[in-house]
Formats: sequence, C-alpha cells, structure tokens
Amino acid sequence: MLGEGILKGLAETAKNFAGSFVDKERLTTVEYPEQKLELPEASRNFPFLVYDGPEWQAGLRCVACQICEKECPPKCIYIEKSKDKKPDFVGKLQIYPAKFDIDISVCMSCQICVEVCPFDAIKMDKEYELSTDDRFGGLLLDRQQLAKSNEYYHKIHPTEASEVDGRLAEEKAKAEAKAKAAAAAPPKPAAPAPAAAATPASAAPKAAPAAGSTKTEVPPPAPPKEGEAR
Amino acid sequence: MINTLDQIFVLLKHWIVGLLPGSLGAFVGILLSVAAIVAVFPGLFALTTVLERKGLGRMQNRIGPNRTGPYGILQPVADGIKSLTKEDIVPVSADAAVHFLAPLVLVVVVFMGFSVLPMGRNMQLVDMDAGLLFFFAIGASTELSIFMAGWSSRNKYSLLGAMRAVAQMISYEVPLLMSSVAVVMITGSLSLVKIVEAQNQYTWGLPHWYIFTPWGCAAFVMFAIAATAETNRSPFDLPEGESELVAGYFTEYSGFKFALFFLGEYLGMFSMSGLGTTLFLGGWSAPLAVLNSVPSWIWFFSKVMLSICVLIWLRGTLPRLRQDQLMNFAWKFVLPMTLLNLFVAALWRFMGDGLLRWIVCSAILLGAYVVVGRTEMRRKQYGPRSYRYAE
Amino acid sequence: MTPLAGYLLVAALVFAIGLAGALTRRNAILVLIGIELMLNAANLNLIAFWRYGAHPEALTGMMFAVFSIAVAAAEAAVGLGLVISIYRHLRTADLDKMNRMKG
Amino acid sequence: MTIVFWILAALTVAGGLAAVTLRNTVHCALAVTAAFAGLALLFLQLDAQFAGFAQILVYIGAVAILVVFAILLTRGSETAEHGVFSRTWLAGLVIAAAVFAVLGWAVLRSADTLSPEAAAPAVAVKDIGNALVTRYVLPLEIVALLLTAAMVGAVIVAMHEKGDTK
Repeated sequence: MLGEGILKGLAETAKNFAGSFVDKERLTTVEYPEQKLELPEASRNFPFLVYDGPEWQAGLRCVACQICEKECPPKCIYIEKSKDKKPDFVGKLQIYPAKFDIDISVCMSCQICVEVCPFDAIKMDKEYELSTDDRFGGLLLDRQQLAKSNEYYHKIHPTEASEVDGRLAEEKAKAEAKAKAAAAAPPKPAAPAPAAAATPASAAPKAAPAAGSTKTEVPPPAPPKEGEAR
Repeated sequence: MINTLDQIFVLLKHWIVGLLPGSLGAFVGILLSVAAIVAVFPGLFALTTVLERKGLGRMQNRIGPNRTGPYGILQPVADGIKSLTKEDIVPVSADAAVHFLAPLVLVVVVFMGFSVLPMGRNMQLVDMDAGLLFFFAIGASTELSIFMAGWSSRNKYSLLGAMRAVAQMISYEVPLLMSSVAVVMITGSLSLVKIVEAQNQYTWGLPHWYIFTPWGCAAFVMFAIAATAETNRSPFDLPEGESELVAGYFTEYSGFKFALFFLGEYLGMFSMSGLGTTLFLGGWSAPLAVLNSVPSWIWFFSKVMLSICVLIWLRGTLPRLRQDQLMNFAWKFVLPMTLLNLFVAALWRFMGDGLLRWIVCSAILLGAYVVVGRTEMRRKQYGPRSYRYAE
Repeated sequence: MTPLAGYLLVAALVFAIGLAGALTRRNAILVLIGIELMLNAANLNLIAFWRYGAHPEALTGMMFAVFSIAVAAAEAAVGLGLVISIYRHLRTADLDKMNRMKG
Repeated sequence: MTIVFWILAALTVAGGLAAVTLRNTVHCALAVTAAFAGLALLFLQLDAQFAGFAQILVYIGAVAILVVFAILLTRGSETAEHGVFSRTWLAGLVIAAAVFAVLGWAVLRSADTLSPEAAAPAVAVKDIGNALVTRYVLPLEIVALLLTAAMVGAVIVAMHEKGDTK
C-alpha cells in the first residue's frame, strides 16, 4: 500500500521521541563537559614523554637519541641534545633533550615514534581537550608540556604500562647484576668499568644491546647510528 | 466575560483607536494590526526553532540544545545575537543590488500573506473578497525572490539551489491551488473569513470541518504534501540539500541576511499552516461545541502549532527525495488526485444530504488511491528500492 | 485631468515603452518582454474603461482583461518555447542573426 | 488623481523603461517584474481586485519565472558581443515615440469628453464567477481550449527530439 512505509517511519520516530523521556536506551547522550565517556584503553591521539619519579626534568626517560625525530613521517618532532649529562633510571649518565617539541597540528597520530623508541620514553596520550586560541604557538607543545609521569601512563594505559615497567625492571635488574658481577670480579675488567662510566661513546653501545634484547621490533643497529653525528 | 476574552485584542485596538482623532485613528489602527503580526510571528519563529531542534533531537536519540537558559529556551536569543553580530559578506562578483534585495523581498512578501488569515473571530487585517486568491498571488512571488538570491550570488550551488526551488515550487503550486479550489467550490467564496464561518457549525457537538468529509480529507492530505514542498521543508528540501548544495540559494548569505532567509522560511511555514488550518481545520473554531468558550485565537494558534509539530515530525522521519521522484510525484500522482478530488467535491455538492454521498465519495477516492498506489508500487517508482550492486 | 485620462496616459506610455523594447532589442526574450508590456498596457486601458465606463456592473472590460491575461500566459509559454527551440538550433537568441528561413 | 496613483505610475513606467534599456538580460526580467507589480497595483487602485490578483499570480508567479528560465536556458545573461540594441534601433524608437505621441494626443484631446469621477462599482468575486459561467461561458471554454493547446504546443516545441543527444 502506498504510504505505508511513511506511517511506519512516523511511528518509529514517535517511539523515539516519547521513549527518550522514559527509556535510558533511547537517550544515550552524555552531557559532555560535566560528564565524560571513558575512552577505550587502546585509544590514542598525540604522543607524550614519560618520566619516572617526582621530578620531571630528572626523571625524563628520553635520551635525545633522535630516532623518533628521524622516523616521524610528517616531521613534527624537534629535538636538541643537551651538552651535559644526567643519570638515567639505571644510574647511567645519558644525554637528555635540551629541547623536545612536538607540533600536534602536524602530528598525524601514527604512533611510529612510540614503536621506534628504544627507551620507552615516548607514549601515546588520550588527552583530547587540546583546543587553544593560538594556532601557531598553542599547538607546539614543549618538553615541559609533554612530560607526564609514569603514574599518569599507568592510569591511561594500565596493561601496556605494567608491561613496560616489567621490562624496565628486568633491564634494571640485569644492569645491576652486571654491575655486581663487575664489582665481584674486579681484577680483570678494572679498566672497562671506569671507562663505561666516564665516556659516552662506550656507554651508549652498552645500553643499546640491553634494550635490543628485550624489544624485538627495534633494530639493534639504531643506537650506534645515533653516535655518528648527522 | 468569555466574549471579552475572545475579543480582547479587537477591543484593545478599538479602545486605542478611539482615543485618537479620525484619520489618525484609522492609520494607527492599521499600524497596530501590522505591528501585532510582525511581533507575533517572529516570536513564534523563535519558539519554533528551539522546539524543532529539541524535538528533532529527541527523535534522533539526543537531547538538543539545553545550555542557553533553562532547558535551552534562550537558544533563539543566542542565535539572534550571533547572526546580528556576524560579518555581512557580499561576494565580490555578486550582483550587489539584487543580492541585497532578495531577502527583503522574500520577507516582505511572506509577511503580506498573513494579512488575510483570520486568526480569531474578527481578527484579520483585511477581510478581502478574494482573500485566497491574494494569498496565492503573494505566495507565487516568493519564487522570484528565491531566484534573485540564487542568481545574484554568482555561485553554482546557489544557482542550482534556486533553480531547483523554483521548479519545485511551480510544480507544487498547481496541486496546492487545486486542492484549495475544492474548498472554494463547496463554500462558494474566496474569502477566508467566510470559509471559516462555513465550518463553524456543529451537529451533535461535532464541528463541520472540511477535513471530516471524504473530499476534504483527501484535499487536506494533498494540501499538506504540496505545502511542505512549497515551503521547502524536508522531505522536499532539495533546494537547500546541504549534502550536495551547501545551503542552496542562500549559500552566499551571512549574518542578518541569512537570518532573514531563515525567518522567511519559517514564516512561510506559518502562513501555509495557517492557510491549511483555515481551509480544512476550521480556522479559529473550536473542535467541540462545548469548547466554544475558549477564546478563538487560542484555537487558531494551537492548530497552527500542531501542524508545525507535524511538519517537524515529518522532517525527523523522512529522507530527502530525489529530483525526478519529486517531479514525478507532483505531476503524476498529486495533480491527478487533486483533479479527481475536484470531481468528487462537485459530486458531494450536488448529491444532497444523506449517507449515499459519503459512501460514493469515499469509494471513488479510496478506489483511485488504491489503484494508483498499486500501479506505482508495481512500477517500483515509489515502492521499496532494489539496488543493482548491493546484493 | 480626469483620473481616466491619467490611467490612459500611463497605459499609452507603457505601451510605447513596450513597443520600443520590442522594436529595438536584439535578444528574442526581451522582444517578448516588450510584447508582454504592450499587452499589459492594453489591459490597463480595459480596466480603466470598465471602472469609469457607463456600465461597470456588466463587467465587460474586466472580463476582457481577465481573458487577455489568460491568453498572455499562453502566448508567453509558446513564445518562450519557440525561443528555446530556436536557440537549440542556432545557438543564439539574437534576432539579428536569425535571418535565414532555413533552420 | 491621488498621490498613490502617481507613485504607482512612476514605478510602472520606471520598471518598463529599465526592462527595455538595461544591458543585463536578467536585470531586464526583474525590472519588468516590477512593472507588472506596478500594473497589478494600478488594477487594485481601479477597484479591480480579481484582475489585480490574477495579474500578480499569472505575471509575477508564472510569466516572470518562465522568462527567467528561458534567459538562463539560452545563456542570455552573458553579455552580448554586438551590443544589446538591434541595427534598426533608431527606426524602432521613432515609431514608438510616434505611437506615444498619437495616443497621448488622442487621450488629451478626448479627456474632457470622458466621464468624470465615477463611484466605485461594487463587484464581488462571486459576480465575476457568475458572469464567467453564464454570459462569458463560451469565451471561457475557448480560453480553456487555447490554454490546453498552448501548453501542449509549448511542450512539443521545447521538447528534445528523439535521438537528439543535445
């Protein structure tokens, strides 16, 4: 019958209209700024830098190896190495980024920087309220804005973060065991140990195999490349 | 007391006019009536926009505006301030004079349509002998303003939208007129006041509205379809189909002129609803004889708002038609049915009282509807669509 | 001047304008517009004579005007149809270029 | 001779003049619409409500739209290459001026013999309807036939021929 479908459609919308006042199923809207939907754990948008401990500058995991900068497809990461060094989580002295900017107006959320980072220093964030009234400066996030604590990382991606933590702890334990072994057998490797502590050229290759052994997807030859200034 | 409440606006006007001398009084009287129309309908427009957005929201499982004021009822105020403070942009290559005139012509012409609508007992600006003809003559002029808007913008989307709008409005004006002519035939007058008075009678407490007769019901349905198309409302909103034409003929308008187009569209809706109410739903007459004590203007405005709500409901339900479907529907279905309906109305007029005319008239109309509907459904013109590659 | 003379003068002026348009424009559609203006001027004459004539209740002039409006509508439809069809053949609506008997 | 009459007369004549002289064809169509509106209002001034509304309905609602459609279909809105006036424009202008001179002279000469101010005739739409179906029923039927024939003719003339891919 001509016009039957129209009546059916009208009945459906009327049901929706009336139902929205009584049925929770027919009105699933959330009042956004006050109420927020829980994002799925795997959701991501822009990268951030993880730091350990209470002090962001001291705890920053990034060693300014610049792999992410080189791998970034839209080239939105800008890194400047520091002149001095600071100890990393195992206590080794490392370079740190004097400047680490990400232009999130360019970033395309591909997560490649996270995949390539050998130090688990850069991770994807879930923060989506990023609007700003300054479209050039406001969307260029600097080191301090990017730095977020490991606890925050645990909060947004719990399973991934614990996995990373486990890996780091294993690494640290290995490094400590190595140091202990070095301390236990002092006569022979007396010379390399101070060298490792003193010169960066030997410190970096030593840390790299450790990371490479746990992370299979990261190519081992990457850290040596970092040594050659480009 | 009841009578006073019914006539309160008329009495108020007479009192004010009485205070002034002679010719000035008459002038002020006209000015007051015009001011009432110019104040009431834009007010209703503001109310309707928020009603529409909230109603559509509910139909689509969302809430709709609820931030500005309690329950979002101040949303039109915010919209108004926004559109007034926006920059008024005129495209460089646009025909500036025509571009400027188009929204003005539209709004003025649409406002003129209200002057013949009886909005209550003794409440009309002019009781014209040819009121219905005036209404349609004025309504026909809106097409030109739409063309002016589309052409002067020098934008292909605007021009396409305008051409679509004009083609659609011309096509649906014919069934619109034809379905109203049935009412004129029965009433024997083009005066809208007389048409309402003819319906303001009751047998057993039930009104003599034309919608309660077979030909009137059919004419009302056809009138509603044609009026929806005439006011460019969904599902006939091709002229401003935002998915293909940005905003149709008012793509290149911004700020206050855009608001004027928006206002014109809604005022067109009001005047069409008012006309439909007057022709088929008994105008300002009460739906039951016992409810006659309620002021007549309340009935008129509640009927208009009810039809607006139905229009919003339709908008929330039906998808947009395609251009060829639109034209086929107008010329191959609605127009023949209105012509048949004219014949039925004539039968009704000359068959005298009794049950026989009810049976004969309903049988003819229903038979035609079923036959035409079956044929069209079989030809898959309006029926469920099949897709060549989807299955 | 009597009111009738005023209306007749306006009608004469509009008629002359329409005639001038029909005779001087190149575009066929504008020639049609000129003809429409002339028809309208005639209508104004008819209505004015009906209004100020001897027997307005006989409705003669009024009826004539109404029929003339109906005929004008038909004329416009056919005329514009012709113009469009000619345009399709010759790719122009310029009357000065339509100087052949063969399409 | 009220002020309203002069305003409407000025509007009509201005619209007509603009329609005849403007360069842009669409502007001409819009100007002629203003002239039609002015004429319709003049009809209303002459107490011919029905004719006035019929004028608005037919001329503004239909003829103006048709003209505009025809202009767009024939690319008439593009600027003409050889000017907008024909080669014989001067002759046309002279003829029109002569016609106006004769008409004006005739009107002014006979103005005194014409009837003076007459009372407005009370003509309801109903009377017009009655006249249409009694005394003028034959013309009405003929006009109906003519309109049908014109509609069919216009459709056939403007229709694409079969096989015409254009």
